[in-house]
Amino acid sequence: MVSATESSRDPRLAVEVAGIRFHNPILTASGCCGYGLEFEPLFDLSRIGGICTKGLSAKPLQGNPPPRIQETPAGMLNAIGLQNIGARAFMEQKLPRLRDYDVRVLTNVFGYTVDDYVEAIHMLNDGDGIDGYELNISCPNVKEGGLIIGNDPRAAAEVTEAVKRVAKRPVIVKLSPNISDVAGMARALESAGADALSLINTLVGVSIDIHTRRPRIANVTGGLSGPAIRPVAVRMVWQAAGAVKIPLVGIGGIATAEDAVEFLIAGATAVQIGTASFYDPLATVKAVDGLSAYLDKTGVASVSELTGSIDLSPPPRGH
Amino acid sequence: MVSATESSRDPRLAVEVAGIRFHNPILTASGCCGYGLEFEPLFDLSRIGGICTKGLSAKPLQGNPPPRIQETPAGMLNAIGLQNIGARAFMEQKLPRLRDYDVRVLTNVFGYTVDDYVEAIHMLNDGDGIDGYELNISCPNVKEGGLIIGNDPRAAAEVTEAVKRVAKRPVIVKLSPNISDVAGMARALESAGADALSLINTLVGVSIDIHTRRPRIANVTGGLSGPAIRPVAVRMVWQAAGAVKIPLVGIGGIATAEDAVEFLIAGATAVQIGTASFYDPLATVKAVDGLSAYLDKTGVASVSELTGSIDLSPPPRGH
Amino acid sequence: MKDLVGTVEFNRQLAPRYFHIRLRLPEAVGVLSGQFAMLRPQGLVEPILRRALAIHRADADAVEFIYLVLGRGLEALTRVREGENVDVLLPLGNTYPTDAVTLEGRRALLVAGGVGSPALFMLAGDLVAKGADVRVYFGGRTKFDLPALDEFEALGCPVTVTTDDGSAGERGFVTAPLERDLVADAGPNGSVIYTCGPWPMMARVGAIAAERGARCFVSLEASMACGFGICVACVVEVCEGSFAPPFKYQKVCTEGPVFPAEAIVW
Amino acid sequence: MKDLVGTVEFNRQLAPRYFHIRLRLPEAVGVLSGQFAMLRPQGLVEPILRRALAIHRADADAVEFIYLVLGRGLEALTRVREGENVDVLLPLGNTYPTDAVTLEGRRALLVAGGVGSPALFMLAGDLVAKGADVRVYFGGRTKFDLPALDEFEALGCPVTVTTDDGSAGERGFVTAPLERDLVADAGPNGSVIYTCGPWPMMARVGAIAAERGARCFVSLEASMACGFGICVACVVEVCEGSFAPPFKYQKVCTEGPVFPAEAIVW
Ligand SMILES: Cc1cc2nc3c(=O)[nH]c(=O)nc-3n(C[C@H](O)[C@H](O)[C@H](O)COP(=O)(O)OP(=O)(O)OC[C@H]3O[C@@H](n4cnc5c(N)ncnc54)[C@H](O)[C@@H]3O)c2cc1C
Ligand SMILES: Cc1cc2nc3c(=O)[nH]c(=O)nc-3n(C[C@H](O)[C@H](O)[C@H](O)COP(=O)(O)OP(=O)(O)OC[C@H]3O[C@@H](n4cnc5c(N)ncnc54)[C@H](O)[C@@H]3O)c2cc1C
Ligand SMILES: Cc1cc2nc3c(=O)[nH]c(=O)nc-3n(C[C@H](O)[C@H](O)[C@H](O)COP(=O)(O)O)c2cc1C
Ligand SMILES: Cc1cc2nc3c(=O)[nH]c(=O)nc-3n(C[C@H](O)[C@H](O)[C@H](O)COP(=O)(O)O)c2cc1C
Ligand code: FES
Ligand code: FES
Repeated sequence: MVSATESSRDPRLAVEVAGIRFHNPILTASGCCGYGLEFEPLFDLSRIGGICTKGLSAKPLQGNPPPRIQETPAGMLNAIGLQNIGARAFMEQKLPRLRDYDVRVLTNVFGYTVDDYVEAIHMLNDGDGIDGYELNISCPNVKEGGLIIGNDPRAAAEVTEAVKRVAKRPVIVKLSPNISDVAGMARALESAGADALSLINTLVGVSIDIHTRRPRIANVTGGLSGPAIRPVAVRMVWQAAGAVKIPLVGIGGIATAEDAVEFLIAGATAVQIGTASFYDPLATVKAVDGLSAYLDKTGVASVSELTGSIDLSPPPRGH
Repeated sequence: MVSATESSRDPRLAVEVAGIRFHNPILTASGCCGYGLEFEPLFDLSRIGGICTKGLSAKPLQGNPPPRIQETPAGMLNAIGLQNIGARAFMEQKLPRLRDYDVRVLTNVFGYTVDDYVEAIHMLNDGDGIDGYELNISCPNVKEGGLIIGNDPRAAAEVTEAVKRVAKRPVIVKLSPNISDVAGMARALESAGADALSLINTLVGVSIDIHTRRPRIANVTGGLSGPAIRPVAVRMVWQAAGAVKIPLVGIGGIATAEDAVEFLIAGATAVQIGTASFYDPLATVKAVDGLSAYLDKTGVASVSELTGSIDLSPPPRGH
Repeated sequence: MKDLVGTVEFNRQLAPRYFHIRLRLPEAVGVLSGQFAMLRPQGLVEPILRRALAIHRADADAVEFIYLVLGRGLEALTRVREGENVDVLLPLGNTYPTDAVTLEGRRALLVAGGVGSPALFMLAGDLVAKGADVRVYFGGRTKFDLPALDEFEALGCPVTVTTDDGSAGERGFVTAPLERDLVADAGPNGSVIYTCGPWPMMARVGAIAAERGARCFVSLEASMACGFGICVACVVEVCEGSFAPPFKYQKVCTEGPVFPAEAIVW
Repeated sequence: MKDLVGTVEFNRQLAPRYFHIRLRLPEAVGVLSGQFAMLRPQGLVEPILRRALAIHRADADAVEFIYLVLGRGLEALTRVREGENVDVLLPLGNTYPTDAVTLEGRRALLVAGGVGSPALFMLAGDLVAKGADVRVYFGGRTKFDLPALDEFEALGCPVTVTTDDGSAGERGFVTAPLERDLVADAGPNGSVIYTCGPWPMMARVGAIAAERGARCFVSLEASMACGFGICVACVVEVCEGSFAPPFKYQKVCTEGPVFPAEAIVW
């Protein structure tokens, strides 16, 4: 497939996050694009800003038993259990083919202990064609007896500092939404050295089949994603934007260019599209084109002008 | 209007929460039924288990400027700002008419300081026809500089203890979902003397108009409710059920008897229907009838057998 | 107020984005001019909320609405076909005070802006039927924004049309002929103005009425979740003293949608 | 794999809850027997996810599906009318291995349970066209659960029908005549069994095949969010050694939906 050339790109869409230059602010979200290559038959990967891989661990993982998903109103629950081929296999089998495209590659990384993260980052440091790391800190902390690392600012900062010490590439830390104080968490991660923050991961949810009385997800709890959670995600981006100076990547229920613009206005510099790619596999490329159309229509010079441009003056009457 | 008589009631639906006997487990949620009387033209209030009033404060409140609501995918945001006529006016103007019905009345109460709560409860203690109190602790704590009382177990326990000292009626404390540790919060409130817990209140969200770049809610943030949040609510009920012995009232996205059953199975003894009454004003009475139909179909003897009956054994294969 | 299942008799397009729907009701419902309904195609899952529409016409067992599609709620309504069902809560809200016209013999000036017109159509019909002196001022952005203009014209009262782009009637705002006629008409009995349309238009009409000392009633819109007073979403800020304490915010769905213009903080 | 907009040519009811839809595609798509598609009425907001349906028939520029409505996704599909659009991602998944039939001359036994039959219909047609010895065993709960039975019968190969309630064909499970015939047939070349239907039925068919030493391929269903490998939701547990390491869970949408029966942990 012939890749999108510089000339076919809309320069108004270029953004920089954590020192990484993206052609446009539309990325795939982790766990919602496989390793990126699954989209090859559908569109030229060079057309989107970036790919954020399925969460990678130092060793391959089997994941959870099925059923792993359940549809919910305007959303879905998932408990995939981070099934992945492992960092090593990713670098050997997937990364070389991703290098055929002019698209930024973020590897999403997770672990149950600080050492898990460090080990995976050590491996990935050798990967040619990786542009940055995204840390998924929404995993149960096995050391602390299953408390979620991402719900505890101290634990999250500890992971971030440890990773920053070894990482040869920029580190984006991905926030859990299951917390009461987003601003405090964002500040803790900024102080710990995070180059950028991405948010939000999924909200924890449960769905029960009233006929069998069994949870509809084998793991009992699952992560809620999709349009249903968009208002929560916009709120958290807005709160984080008010708390830190490092750039933000907005995630949560984004399906269209209009949704992406909402996150940019709230304070994000780039966005990731997750669940929408399941039901609209071309959602990312459509959003890229839609952003250009939005700029045309509104006369805004570039997407970066949108970032944080929320207008908090009182609304006119009669609304 | 002639009230539902004992004989027209399904005895299998009766439940007890915090020492209060409800004819059935279907209540209206606070802020989604006015003061109950608004439903008079539509159905006989004695047909439902209970009414939980709009949040009452010691003094009347003006509420927020409009716009106060915005529809979102499978849900809505609201920031009414707790506009209410005040505890005194409620007792004088509304309560006497509610006494015409054989329906349990919970008054939802809120404040910005411990004293606010105590003052309102003192007033309501004189109200003839009130069966219990529900404490809304999702308000910003003005003393602590705007931190939400309901997000902090210590502050929430303090309010609960103070209210329990003066309350002449059972106290149900309503949990905020914007917290990371539901179980811990539930335990703190149980220890503080709460007679029951109700959950969940709304998730904090933001929606931005991408054309004006203004928040779609004048208050900027609003509370997300409706079917979109149901999986989060079921999860929290399930987690709270595992943490405490006091009964739970499930709330969040419930629109039908089937939804109510899901919350009972997760661990609730009763439920409240909120947002659904806006788009289906008969949702509560339909749910009461639907519960009887569910018992008929499944042969379950009473709704109280459903409470906490979730089956966590591994699912059969092939799903 | 009843929550009924209406069956579509017709649901036809009038102009780009404007539709006219007629629902047969399972029982008779008494409707007053200015009242509205909350509608949703039966079984619709998304969007969840019903939409508020003024009752354009009411027969013994049927109601009609004229609607402008702005988003996906009314878009979904356009897809409902003859024989299919719509959940409809009605009648809702208050009505227009008309004693000054029917008893005191004042002239009624009805000022409609675009899709504000359905909220005034029953009023126009009622007043004409009672032999009142009714004049209609109907403004729209273009000739396509004058929904059911023909129905107003068929009532037999004078109808003055304006469009912002001059594609029908006078070019300009509907407040221009209103002001002209109010000056020309200023007689002992005066006029009563009834208006429904975009907020800035109603604000201007209210101001004109205040300047001329004419009474003025406005029919407001607001974001509504329930339409019958349980959500407290649909508020409008009112002037001190215009309503009994304690609230400066009044609910459009139950205290309105019709308010005296001077009660509103424009 | 392409994401196309199909236009409904027909969408008709076959039996209570069973429908048959035909979509004209804007371009030709090569489809192999056993492949499937992910569908959603265009513009549908709720439910969000597409639904997986086996491709029942494929022409140069059209595809057909037969579906059983279980919930609100396929319910929404029933409301799409002639001329309206459906988003359709196809073709997805692998195909049935048929060399043992077409090259080695073994007999093909196709065992369909209810709405599992569409996943076998193209296979039946292909094998019959190649002159293979094909026998179809079609079981349903009642005579209403034998969708497109007439289309199988029109292929000209023998079709044995069973229903749980005896309302059509033999009373009982479809595995009864299968077992009978397998015993009767036990010849040097043996048979290859292809099956699609409820999990317990396929498990039993797999066990029968294993006992008799017949090869058996099953076409599985699983909860799918995407249908093309990006969500990792649709997994099935496979036996050690049946697939290359490291996974004991294989994706039904990309590694399947067709698996050798012996690879599955039933
Ligand atoms: C008492 C009352 C009577 C009404 N009578 C009529 C009538 O007879 N005919 C008619 O066409 N409409 C009438 N309306 C307005 C109508 O309710 C809204 O236009 C409708 O809810 C929009 O629904 P939607 O699904 O098309 O758009 P939505 O998806 O709800 O909204 C789409 C866009 O339009 C904006 N919007 C929504 N509601 C309004 C509004 N009220 N005013 C301005 N912008 C809005 C939203 O912010 C959004 O940007 C009335 C409203 C009220 C309160
Ligand atoms: C590869 C593949 C091919 C398929 N081919 C066909 C086909 O040709 N014709 C056909 O009718 N169906 C087929 N299915 C099954 C079909 O995808 C589901 O039945 C459909 O998604 C249900 O959608 P719904 O909106 O009707 O129900 P939903 O709202 O999705 O579900 C309603 C209820 O059914 C249950 N349910 C959902 N999916 C399944 C399932 N797969 N099996 C059992 N219970 C389920 C849910 O848990 C829920 O309780 C196929 C599935 C796969 C994976
Ligand atoms: C099936 C699925 C798998 C996911 N896997 C991961 C993962 O491996 N790592 C991670 O950080 N987030 C993962 N996520 C979370 C998404 O990246 C994203 O943060 C979340 O789904 C919200 O965005 P959305 O609403 O656009 O899907 C996953 C989400 C889904 C739905
Ligand atoms: C418009 C509106 C007003 C509300 N007002 C209150 C309130 O005054 N006190 C309170 O405790 N909860 C209030 N709530 C929260 C509801 O009682 C309920 O907890 C929440 O909406 C979730 O339930 P639902 O999804 O069924 O609406 C309000 C909710 C809405 C939508
Ligand atoms: S619309 Fe709910 S109170 Fe007016
Ligand atoms: S359905 Fe998404 S990976 Fe198979």
